[in-house]
Amino acid sequence: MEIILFGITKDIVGKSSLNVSDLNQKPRSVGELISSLNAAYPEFTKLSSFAVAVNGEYASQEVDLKENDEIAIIPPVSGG
Amino acid sequence: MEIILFGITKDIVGKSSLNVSDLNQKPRSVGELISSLNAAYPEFTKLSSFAVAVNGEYASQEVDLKENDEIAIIPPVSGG
Amino acid sequence: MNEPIIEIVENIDTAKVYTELSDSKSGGICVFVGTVRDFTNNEPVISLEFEAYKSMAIKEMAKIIDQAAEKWPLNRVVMRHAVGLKKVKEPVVVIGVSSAHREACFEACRYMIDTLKETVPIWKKEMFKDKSVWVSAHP
Amino acid sequence: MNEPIIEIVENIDTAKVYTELSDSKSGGICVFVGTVRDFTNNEPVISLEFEAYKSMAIKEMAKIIDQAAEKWPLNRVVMRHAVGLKKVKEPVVVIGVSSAHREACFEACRYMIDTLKETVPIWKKEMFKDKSVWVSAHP
Repeated sequence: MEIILFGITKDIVGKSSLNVSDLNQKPRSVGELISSLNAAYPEFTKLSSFAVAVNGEYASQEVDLKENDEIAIIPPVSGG
Repeated sequence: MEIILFGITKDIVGKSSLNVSDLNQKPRSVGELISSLNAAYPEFTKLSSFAVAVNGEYASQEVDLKENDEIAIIPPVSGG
Repeated sequence: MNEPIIEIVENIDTAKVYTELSDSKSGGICVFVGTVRDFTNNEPVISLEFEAYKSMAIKEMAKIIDQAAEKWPLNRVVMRHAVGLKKVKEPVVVIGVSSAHREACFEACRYMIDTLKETVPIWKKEMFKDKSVWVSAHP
Repeated sequence: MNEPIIEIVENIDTAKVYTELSDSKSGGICVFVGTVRDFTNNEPVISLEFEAYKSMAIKEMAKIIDQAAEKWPLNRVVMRHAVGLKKVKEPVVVIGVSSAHREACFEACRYMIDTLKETVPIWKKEMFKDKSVWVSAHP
């Protein structure tokens, strides 16, 4: 399970994607993924906010993660 | 004293300018000019409104007319 | 604000307006283009004809820009109106504004086109299949 | 509404947007162009770098256009965002709308740029002389 990183989260982790095996335990939901990231990378807790997208859609914390999902971390957007 | 005509007022009078000698009496003010035009060309009274510009500025009825003024009739504008 | 570009022209080139508005102090550019559409009051329009009292129109356009520049912090302004016969889809007016932030350019651009339609001595005749009408002339 | 043009590109050509928005049913075209300005918070900016989550960004841009088309009667829409390094004065986003009357194109254009800045997964890094900062990343 790959997690795509953008913007400042890519800088924090130091690469453009993360494998769940890099985290302490495999997250079953978006909520668990957020907790795991905050634990593994304390810099994440200092961000204004960050969202998670599952298969290209913003996902709330209850959303379950499945093996083939495309998961992405969305730090505060600043386009335009 | 020439009066420049635009838009529908040009169509009503049938030419693009009017000499005050075409009017019954020489108007001394914008207000008198409006009365003379309404009298000479009853179609003017059917317009939504019309304004008079003296030397390129909208002029109120009290404004006096002088021999070398550039006088123009401004029917309802519709640019843009 | 830089010296504004105010023009009454035979033909409007919409492509060049960005070059004219481009500015290192501006984060936003807002441009309005008025174009000829093919219907008015459910009647097919063939073309529009614009007539201007050119010297006064330029003065009134300058006043509108001055008023907008007092209300909003603007960097560059272009206000260009066409005269003559314009076919469907052709541009008849272009108003463009650049400013540091987008609020100012949107609001100033809207203010300028709204006010232009009220005060600038330019007249539009709608040409239909079998008649032509000076817009707004009669109640 | 015609099929909108939604793109994420390396370089934006502002000159072509009018051709794309030109429409016989439209009397008004409103275009917003976001450009790089030379100062942020009183610090000179050298350039901006934009990164996008392209597939999702396109989907979010389409949602914004759908929302706008529900609120206002629109004829054509262009929404184009740049990625990569952009120097001062370069365009980074273009949003254009054509509609029968000007109210709709102004309001829809404003709504679309405001919402794009809130929801579309695109990130901007400001490059200063001796540092670079991801915008809005930290409180």
